[in-house]
Amino acid sequence: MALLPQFLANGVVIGSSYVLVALGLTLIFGILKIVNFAHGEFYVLGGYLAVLGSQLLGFPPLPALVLVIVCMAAFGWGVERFIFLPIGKHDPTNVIIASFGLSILLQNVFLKVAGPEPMIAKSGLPAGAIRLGSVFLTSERIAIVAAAAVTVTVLLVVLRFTWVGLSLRALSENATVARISGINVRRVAVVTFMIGSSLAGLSGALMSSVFMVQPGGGVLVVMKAFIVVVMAGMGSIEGAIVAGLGLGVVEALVTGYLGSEMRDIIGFLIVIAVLAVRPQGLFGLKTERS
Amino acid sequence: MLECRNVDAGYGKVQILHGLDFVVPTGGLSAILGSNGSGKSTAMKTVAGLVKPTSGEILLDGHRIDELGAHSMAAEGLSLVPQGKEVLAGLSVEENILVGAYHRRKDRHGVAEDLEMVYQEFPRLRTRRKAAAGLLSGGERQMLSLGRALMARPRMLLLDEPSAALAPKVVGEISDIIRKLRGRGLTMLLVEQNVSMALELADEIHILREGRFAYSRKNGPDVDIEELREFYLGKGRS
Amino acid sequence: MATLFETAKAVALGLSLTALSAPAVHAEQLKLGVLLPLSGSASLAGTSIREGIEFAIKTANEKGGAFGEPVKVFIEDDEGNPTKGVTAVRKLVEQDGVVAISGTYVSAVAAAETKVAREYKVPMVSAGSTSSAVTDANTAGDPWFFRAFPGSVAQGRQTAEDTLNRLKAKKTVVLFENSIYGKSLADQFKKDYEAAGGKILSMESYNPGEKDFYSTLTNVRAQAPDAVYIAGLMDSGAQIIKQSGELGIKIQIVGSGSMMSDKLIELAGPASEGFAVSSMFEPSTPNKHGAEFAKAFRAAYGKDADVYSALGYDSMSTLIEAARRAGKPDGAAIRQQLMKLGDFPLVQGPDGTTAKFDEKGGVAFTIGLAIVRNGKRVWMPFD
Amino acid sequence: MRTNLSLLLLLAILMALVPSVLQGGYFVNVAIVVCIYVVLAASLDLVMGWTGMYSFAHAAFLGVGAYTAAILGRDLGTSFWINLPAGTLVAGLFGLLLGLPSLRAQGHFLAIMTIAFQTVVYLILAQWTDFTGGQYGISIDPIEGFGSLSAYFYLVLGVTVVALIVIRLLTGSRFGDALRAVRDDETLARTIGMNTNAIKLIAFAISSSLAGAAGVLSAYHIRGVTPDDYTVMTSASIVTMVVLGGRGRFWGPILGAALLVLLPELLSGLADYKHIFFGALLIAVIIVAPQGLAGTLAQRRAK
Repeated sequence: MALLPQFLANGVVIGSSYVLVALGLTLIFGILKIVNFAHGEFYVLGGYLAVLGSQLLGFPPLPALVLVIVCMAAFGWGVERFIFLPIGKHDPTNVIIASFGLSILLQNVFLKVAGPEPMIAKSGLPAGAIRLGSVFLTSERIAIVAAAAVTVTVLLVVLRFTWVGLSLRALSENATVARISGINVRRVAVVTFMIGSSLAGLSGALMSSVFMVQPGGGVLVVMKAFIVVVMAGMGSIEGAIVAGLGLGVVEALVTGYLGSEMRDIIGFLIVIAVLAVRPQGLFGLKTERS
Repeated sequence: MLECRNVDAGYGKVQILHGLDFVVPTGGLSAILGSNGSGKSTAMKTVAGLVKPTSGEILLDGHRIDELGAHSMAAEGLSLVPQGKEVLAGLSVEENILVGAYHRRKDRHGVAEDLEMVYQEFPRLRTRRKAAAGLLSGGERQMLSLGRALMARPRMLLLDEPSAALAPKVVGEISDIIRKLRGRGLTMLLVEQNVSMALELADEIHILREGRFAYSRKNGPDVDIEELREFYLGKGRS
Repeated sequence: MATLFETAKAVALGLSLTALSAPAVHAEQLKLGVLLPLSGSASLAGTSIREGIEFAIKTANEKGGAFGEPVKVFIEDDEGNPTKGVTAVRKLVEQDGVVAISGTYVSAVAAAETKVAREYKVPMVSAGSTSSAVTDANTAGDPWFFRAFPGSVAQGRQTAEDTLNRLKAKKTVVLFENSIYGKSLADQFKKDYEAAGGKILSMESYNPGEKDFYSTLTNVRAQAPDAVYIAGLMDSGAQIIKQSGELGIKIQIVGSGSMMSDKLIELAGPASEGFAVSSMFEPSTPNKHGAEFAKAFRAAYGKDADVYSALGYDSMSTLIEAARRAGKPDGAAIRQQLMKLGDFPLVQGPDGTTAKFDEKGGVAFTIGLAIVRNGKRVWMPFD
Repeated sequence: MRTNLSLLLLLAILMALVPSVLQGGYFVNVAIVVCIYVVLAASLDLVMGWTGMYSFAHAAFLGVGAYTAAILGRDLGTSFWINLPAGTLVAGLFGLLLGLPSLRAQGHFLAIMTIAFQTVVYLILAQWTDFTGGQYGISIDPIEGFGSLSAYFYLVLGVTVVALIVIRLLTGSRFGDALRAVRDDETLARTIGMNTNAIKLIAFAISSSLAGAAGVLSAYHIRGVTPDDYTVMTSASIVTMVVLGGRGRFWGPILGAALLVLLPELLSGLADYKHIFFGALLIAVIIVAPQGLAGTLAQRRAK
């Protein structure tokens, strides 16, 4: 039991990273009903942009993050405009396949441009371990938890208390009602995609100083993010917090007490169990369908 | 005020409306009656901008609106009140009402005023303002849709089957509200299956059959109800 | 993005290779195949190995190629996947007409590929696959799969002895990647370490691509071992070393053969101090042939050779040498010569190491120990 | 329907000429892989195209079939002729297991559950070393009498044709109508008295048992099994084949599978850029032919 505090701390840090990655995915998923398989590559791209900003251009941390967010928003605009808009509403599987294609494309572009070796971004934060009682952490890991908390708060405030937020939520509920209420659905779709990819890039950038950036690094990340989003219920930010932190803590405890072989098996078994009991996810509203 | 000139519309290659032609004068209330599959909901969607006409023109106060798209209609003064089931189920009642004022969100003061006005008009919505709209009864949802439409400060309302799936008593309440709104000078286009409601409210009655008007006449004491029913059911001559 | 430059260089090199071999289509031209994972998760190793292989071809062609013609090489990406690998072997042999193959890196894929290659009477020389299981599958005295460096049995044994005797660690925790590579090394290490009197406190696997080891390392710290042995690839190794440092774990960390590189030191930072690897090659090797290779490689690529480029180089040069001695582009003949290559020097291993393949197709030489001291790789000589 | 089947037989006869016309094992090898993926894609289409349920777990059944054959061969020494039906059956039973959540979850939720199922199966194959051989996998001996590649190809081709005929007969029967009814409007199907749960379960079971048969074929082809052949990426590729070819059409998945197996071979001249090109092509085809190639072709013809 002496190790429990450290396991919990590990779980909260990793869980916060899951929450961060899941936010962008759940927005795009919940509002536009687009399953973006390439979200993990967006995350990796954010990491590479952070390396570019912090190492090659020598930016301080905050301007480097701004660079990541601006570039990722522009990238999201392009992807929405040239891939998802032409596909339209035909069929959700087509969207999945197209984003699968995008994922392969991006992974191999990364491999070509940046090479297969991992890279690491400079966070500018003080290095070395911080000891809190029996718990060891680093300032970079604490920054992940803080960044997740800030991002979630900002996102919730925007969604709950601003007109932009209202328009996003209206579209996620009922596109027709949103349109006749004067909401330009096209513009909202673009904005959502830009926000979603910025969030993916932001989380990739933050994580790139703790973990490393590699061309194929997005595959596992997107899997975890999907688990969180679906367990949470599509589009539910509150759900993503609970599911993300919950998954992180469960994984840390399983790794700590049962061994890491069991971790992924148990994670996925929990997903199956949750969805078997609540097919709409933990926080999904079971609304009628016409 | 609203003028449809020879409008054709449909989905993909399937044409539903054939040469729809009618006028709703300012302050007037026209009703389009039709059974299931007659094309009346397509007619409503076309006027509201949700379906683009393949030919013909739609004019509001003399200028064309058929190329604007649904999200611009609110700013033009045209508000659609969809059927009661069409609400933002996961959002609160108040958010549902507020979203109707989206195009004039910069007018903070006016929006707050109108919200108060809607609550006065529909006190039941005030008591449930924090509840999720998906939990409301059918009648309450219909009122919510009306409230949201009013938030746009429309000059004209498009009412899509306000009586659908409602108990007779509630239908009466809705009729009263429509009459009251008309009293304030709102122009209206009503699409209905409920013949008696239309007869009670409308100045002019059109019957839609297979995408064409089979009957168009001024409403009044001289309307032969039997004849009208025959047209509605598809037995009459056109 | 420094690699952009490197890629450009590699492409240029590749182009010059093609230019050299332009007067193609000659019955007596030596055509060799290369199978490597060049995309997917194993591409990190595959790309480095390819550089060594390409350098071997360049060197050989500068010295006149084989049979008076430049050696022609066909590279196929097997993506680290057995199904793709099996198809690729057939393509190399039938479409491209290769008579011998250097490949591949992932042991499970190498095992599948060599079954097919053998049917064509095409010998294969491992380009990095370490698991001894692949050479053990050879019939004794009749090998078709060769490995010009010690397999997982010898590597695991050497690491176990070094950890116990040279690094003086009596209690060790083993972390291994859940792949044939990681598992075969970990199993062998455990066996020999315990046989030599050491104590294994626990064995724990992790999945390839795993990034967070905090919980695992928290347990490691609680067990208070003298050392941690990591059997896996460089990227996970760097994470484990870095995170051990963050958790304040100050114990000896020992890695598997392919981990030692400047990149690892860069990624893991100060925590890599003291990190040790049983290594078959370092640029500062006492092996004279190896030192020459290291110098020439540096001149050509502008960076130090590593274990991967060295074993890629050895794999391809042994094949070309065997073909030269065979005197004709014929798989069976090349294999005969491979089995008699005992005087051909390798760049890996101690000075005087040669490609003396045993009856199972393996090569035995003493594996050295490389340690990080003051942020630099230091070579503890072979003993 | 009759034209479809006769066209299929014609195609099979043409395929049978591959070893003699295109001399060499490489083409035969590619033809074998095409056949295996044709069975996979066509069987997945029973669930995806005909019944309208997403599944990203098809490679799990491929793996279950392959491992059943390998484990039976290792422990009981059974031959291919026992292992093929056994692999088919065991995969079918696993399919029933995955079918259960499909009774409740739909759409994206079902997709995630199937991904979870797929991953759990993969992890068990990779980590239960005593039973599955773990990362080392299990080696398989060639089938007696089918040692040569072209002989084995004829065997694979035979199984493929039988599987396709089964699928064609099923979808053309009243059972096919039932599948479509579930896809188009499940509530309606239930109201008119269909046991939609049973229909979905049977669809899953048949689809996965055919995938299991493909697994046995692929295991004997590679002469062994290792877990990395049965990942979610393989599943995603099979889904891609179905969508690209055209869902709910007999020729759709066949076309998709053939194309996606052949394309990387044709693209290998592009070397390092082949995956980038492949990804871009996938996006382009989805934009240009959203109903899949077979769907778009059929539409062109209808015009």
